[in-house]
Amino acid sequence: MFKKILIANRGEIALRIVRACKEMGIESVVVHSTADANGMAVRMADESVCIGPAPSRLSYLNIPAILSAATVTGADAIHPGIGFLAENEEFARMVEEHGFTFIGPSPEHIAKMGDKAVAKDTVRELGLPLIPGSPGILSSVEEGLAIAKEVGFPVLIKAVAGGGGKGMKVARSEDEFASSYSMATSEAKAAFGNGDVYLEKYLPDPRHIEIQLLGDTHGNAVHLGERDCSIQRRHQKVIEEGPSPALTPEQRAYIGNLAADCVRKMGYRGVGTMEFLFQDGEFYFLEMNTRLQVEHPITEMITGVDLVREQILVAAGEPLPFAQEDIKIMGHAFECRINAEHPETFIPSPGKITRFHAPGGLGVRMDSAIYEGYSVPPTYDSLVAKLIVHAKTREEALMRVARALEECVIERINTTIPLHQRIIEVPQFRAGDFNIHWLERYLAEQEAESRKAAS
Amino acid sequence: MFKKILIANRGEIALRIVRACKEMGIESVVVHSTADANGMAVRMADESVCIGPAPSRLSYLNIPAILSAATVTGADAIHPGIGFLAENEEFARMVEEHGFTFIGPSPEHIAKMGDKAVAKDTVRELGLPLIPGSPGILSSVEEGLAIAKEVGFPVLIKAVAGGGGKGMKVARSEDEFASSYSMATSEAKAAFGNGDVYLEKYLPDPRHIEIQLLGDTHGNAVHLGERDCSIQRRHQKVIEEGPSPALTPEQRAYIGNLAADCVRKMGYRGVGTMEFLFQDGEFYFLEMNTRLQVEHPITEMITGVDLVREQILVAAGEPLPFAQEDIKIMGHAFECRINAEHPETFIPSPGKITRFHAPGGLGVRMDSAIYEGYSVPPTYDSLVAKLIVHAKTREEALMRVARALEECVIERINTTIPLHQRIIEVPQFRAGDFNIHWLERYLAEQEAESRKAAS
Amino acid sequence: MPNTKKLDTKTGEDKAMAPTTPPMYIDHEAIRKLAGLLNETGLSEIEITEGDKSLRVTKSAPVQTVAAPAVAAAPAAAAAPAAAPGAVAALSHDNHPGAVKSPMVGTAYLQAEPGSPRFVTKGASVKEGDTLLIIEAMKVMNPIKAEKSGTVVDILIEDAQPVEFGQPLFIIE
Amino acid sequence: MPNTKKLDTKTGEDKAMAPTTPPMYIDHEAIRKLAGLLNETGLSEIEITEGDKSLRVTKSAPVQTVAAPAVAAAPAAAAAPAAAPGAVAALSHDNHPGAVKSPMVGTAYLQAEPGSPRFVTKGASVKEGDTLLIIEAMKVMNPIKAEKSGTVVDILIEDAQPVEFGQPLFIIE
Repeated sequence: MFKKILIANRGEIALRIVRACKEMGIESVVVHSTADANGMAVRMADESVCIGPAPSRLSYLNIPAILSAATVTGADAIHPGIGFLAENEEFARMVEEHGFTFIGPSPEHIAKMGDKAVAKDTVRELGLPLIPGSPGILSSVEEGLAIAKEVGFPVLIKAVAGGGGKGMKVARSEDEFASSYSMATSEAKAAFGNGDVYLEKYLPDPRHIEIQLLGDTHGNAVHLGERDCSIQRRHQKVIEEGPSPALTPEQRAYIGNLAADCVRKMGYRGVGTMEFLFQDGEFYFLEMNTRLQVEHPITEMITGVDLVREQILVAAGEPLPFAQEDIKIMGHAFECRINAEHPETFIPSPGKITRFHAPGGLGVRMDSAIYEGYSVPPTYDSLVAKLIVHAKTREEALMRVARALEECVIERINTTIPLHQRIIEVPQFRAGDFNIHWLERYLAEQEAESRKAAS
Repeated sequence: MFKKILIANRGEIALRIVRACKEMGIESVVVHSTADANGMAVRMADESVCIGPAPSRLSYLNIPAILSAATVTGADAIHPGIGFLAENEEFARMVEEHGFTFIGPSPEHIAKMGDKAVAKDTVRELGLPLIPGSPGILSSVEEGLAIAKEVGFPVLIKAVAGGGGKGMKVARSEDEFASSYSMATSEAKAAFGNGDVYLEKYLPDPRHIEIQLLGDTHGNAVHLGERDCSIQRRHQKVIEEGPSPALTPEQRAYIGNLAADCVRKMGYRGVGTMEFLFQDGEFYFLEMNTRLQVEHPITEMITGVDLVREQILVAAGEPLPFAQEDIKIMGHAFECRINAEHPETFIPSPGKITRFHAPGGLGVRMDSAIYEGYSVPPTYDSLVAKLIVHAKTREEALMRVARALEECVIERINTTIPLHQRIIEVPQFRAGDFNIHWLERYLAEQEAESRKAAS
Repeated sequence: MPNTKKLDTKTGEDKAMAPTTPPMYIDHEAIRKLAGLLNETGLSEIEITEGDKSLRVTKSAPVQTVAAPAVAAAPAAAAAPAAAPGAVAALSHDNHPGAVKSPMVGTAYLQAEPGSPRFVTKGASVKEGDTLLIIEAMKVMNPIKAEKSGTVVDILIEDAQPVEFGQPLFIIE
Repeated sequence: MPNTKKLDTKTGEDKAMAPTTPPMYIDHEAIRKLAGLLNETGLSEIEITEGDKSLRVTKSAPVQTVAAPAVAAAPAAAAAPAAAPGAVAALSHDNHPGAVKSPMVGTAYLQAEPGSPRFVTKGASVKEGDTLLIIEAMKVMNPIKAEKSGTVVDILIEDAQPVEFGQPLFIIE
């Protein structure tokens, strides 16, 4: 087992890993930028090393500084946390080349899953469902139409060089297809100088379902159920939950086992998450994150598995201590991401926390690196706390989320606590009846209504 | 179901019940003394009523004031919490006579279990093991010796009128018996004017094992495993855990089922706890507490059952939602009682809390009604927080307790946090090798050693 | 400020005291004014914040003026969790020297029975021992009598209103 | 030496040894002024915050006695969880105008190789561009050169000591 782990991250996830180290009797070193010198993870760790100034590029993304810190502190493994260098193949390779263990998958797996096209080819071969569409660039409108009929309308015509929604058109029926095709190609040509387009089935209202996976170096892999992360705003997850209110146990077992088989066949080591779109009972692979996820605590609550501990253990070469049949989904969990942002305008609100009181009691877990007197730096992301709540049923968990949010005090920065309080009261949300567009549409409607009321 | 529950208690347990009410959609009223006007439970409850001045006698024990408060607020049930009136038969009866539901057992069961002699007779008849001894007063030394031989040495000779260890003698062998007997009777005569003594088997080093029970009004009752509360100082529990490191699954099932049968046969409603001494594989019934226990969260963590919710539900006439076979013991939990006391001298330390930071993260639960700026009043007991920790194994839970205690900040009152930190490092404690005398002996040894070192 | 970090050193010492910047500006005048206000109002603490500047002054208990036990304490500590709405109530009356406070929890009645005239009205004179109101508790009607003579300056409750222990009912001067 | 702590474990063994650790910066003037104001106004506490600096002085009950020892120590923004006991570390060097700070994490060497003479010694004069030390990072030896001429007033590290970003290495005046 490792004697000393260097944690190349900050904020609540660095603290999460420090806690795991303490609980495993492993020494911890936290590297940090000058802006995070007073961070809770720095305070709690056995050692800390300042590796550079505030900008991430010069500190948390500064590979030589991190490796030097590992050398001078005598660490034997490096945990990259989430974000920053967590999915950087180069970093993982250099960590291993310098004789440290990278607490994560092999550089090859990071690379493979980091390239979306390669990732899709890989998992397709291993049996995972993908969004059906053209195998590549469409050579003509006729070819497109033929494929569209095959996969079924609506379809999405997308520029190969695309981005930001440009060169992207939905064709809802056979009649629309030719005009959508020509609009997409000409828009693409205008925007990117390249009119090449491809086609895939269009999912108007999918849910975001992701499967938590865990593999060891002895050929074992399990899935730990799913998380439903459909409540998003600008592609940022806001509230996650598990299990998904939309999945049946059979669907869970089906996609979970497929995904677990896939990582087993890959020989994947460590924690990973496969993200799927889910609509009308069908799953469509989106991508695989080869690291811990922000919302991993949901899975910890409903399975009783300490994911960070297991991640460290498998990185050290230990075999998984459980098989698939040992994993049971117990109860329901929510995670509210509390950001230092205005709850309506979403303007970031860094600054000093003058009062902090964490909610407590049964089924309530706070993963947060803030404390009273701490200043949230403007340099990094705005996540200040994750409120995770567990209960026997979804309904009980929602009631508990409400009471925990009510207990939580974070002053005098703005936080998204009021946003969470709003969302959990909306009947559609309470009914579990939502998709990845629901929150943005709901907020837009509400805004429109309040504008109307004001005029 | 109840619309509004009045909570006749204070501190963390009042807050515990307020939280349960919120999570069940039930309005809550907290009654309080003038000293507790700023209490967290008062702040969090939907309503609060001041029922009297600081002394408990005039407020928390003031039955007419509590019933009036229930009347004026329109409550339909009263939760007595722990302590104060929780095991007061008269109160339970008056609550029901005034048309409120008492959230607890019937007045008859409170009375029966509140009288130790009646309680013992009752449970003996229902099949529970008791400490063997004389059926009543010993008529002669010969009778005593005969019984002593039957139950086996050592035996304890106890004054009927006894108390405080007076008129209490241990006879370790047949040879000692006559002299112990005469010493006990003469000491009893001198101290109480009554030389009557009885005899029971003496247990030199027992553990305190208690079984959590839950019964409904439909004839169902279950046990929820045991808690080991052997770590005590002056008969006050300091650290509790579950399951006991000393019990086998067979022993758990044996005593648990006996106790559950017993309450089922009694027709007992609500939560209750049977306390046993446990030594050499044998259980000996001590008493039954007809209420919630301070350490109930341990059971909640290892069974996943929300005891306060279930207590409220059965009081409202609901049937238990689970049977015995549904109750599974999962992992291991500890509770550290953090008192506002000096960790070495145990001198109470009421006063203002100038800094408070609760530990967080996986498996950590704080049940506490303190907050930064709160003043711990000198009037009531010194419990300020319960740190409850859950993990897969006892060893992991101990590591987690250590890291959570390290994270916890309560200033500038004295607390027993350092005491807990000391205890959990002692090899005997870590090995689970202790009994109800262990902590006091350990502390005495340590003190003696430090005195020797100083001289 | 790359080096504030050294200050942290896990000692819990105040990292804010780094000598990077000029000595702190002390607004004597503001402090003196706040001290005057503390004395005048009998408060125990005043805190002012403006942008990233803040100033707090406190004064410990015996402020020589009238005892203000719960009053000042409540709002001072008040910031904590989710203070119940509306409960702030008639604080200043709590400490009025002429306040008649409820000796029990119950329902207050301002007349002997519905339709009867009120025991006392605002502006009326009362003598020691006059019944001021009845508090019903546990189905018993408890007459509450004046402990001294005076004029009813204020009636702070409605008829048939629930009252709690210590709640001011009347002001008699 | 002053900063070894950050790179060593905080288990306490290095706490006692901090002989070269200069005292924490204390704004005597501000504290004296506030103490005077406390006496003058009869307040029991004054707290001033300005940006990330803060200063709090308190005085316990009998207001006319002399300033309490713990005054300035009262950690205003005092730090949070589980502060380890011990070193207050090299505060003033961080902000010394003549401090040469480490531009990287690594191991500092005060001579080119074992047995060689040191690049500079205390009291020596250095010219801009002179090599002061080498920091080994990623197995690369990085010479650190003086950015201005002056006298080496203090050497704050030992040979072969791990250093972190921003750590003061020398004082050159």
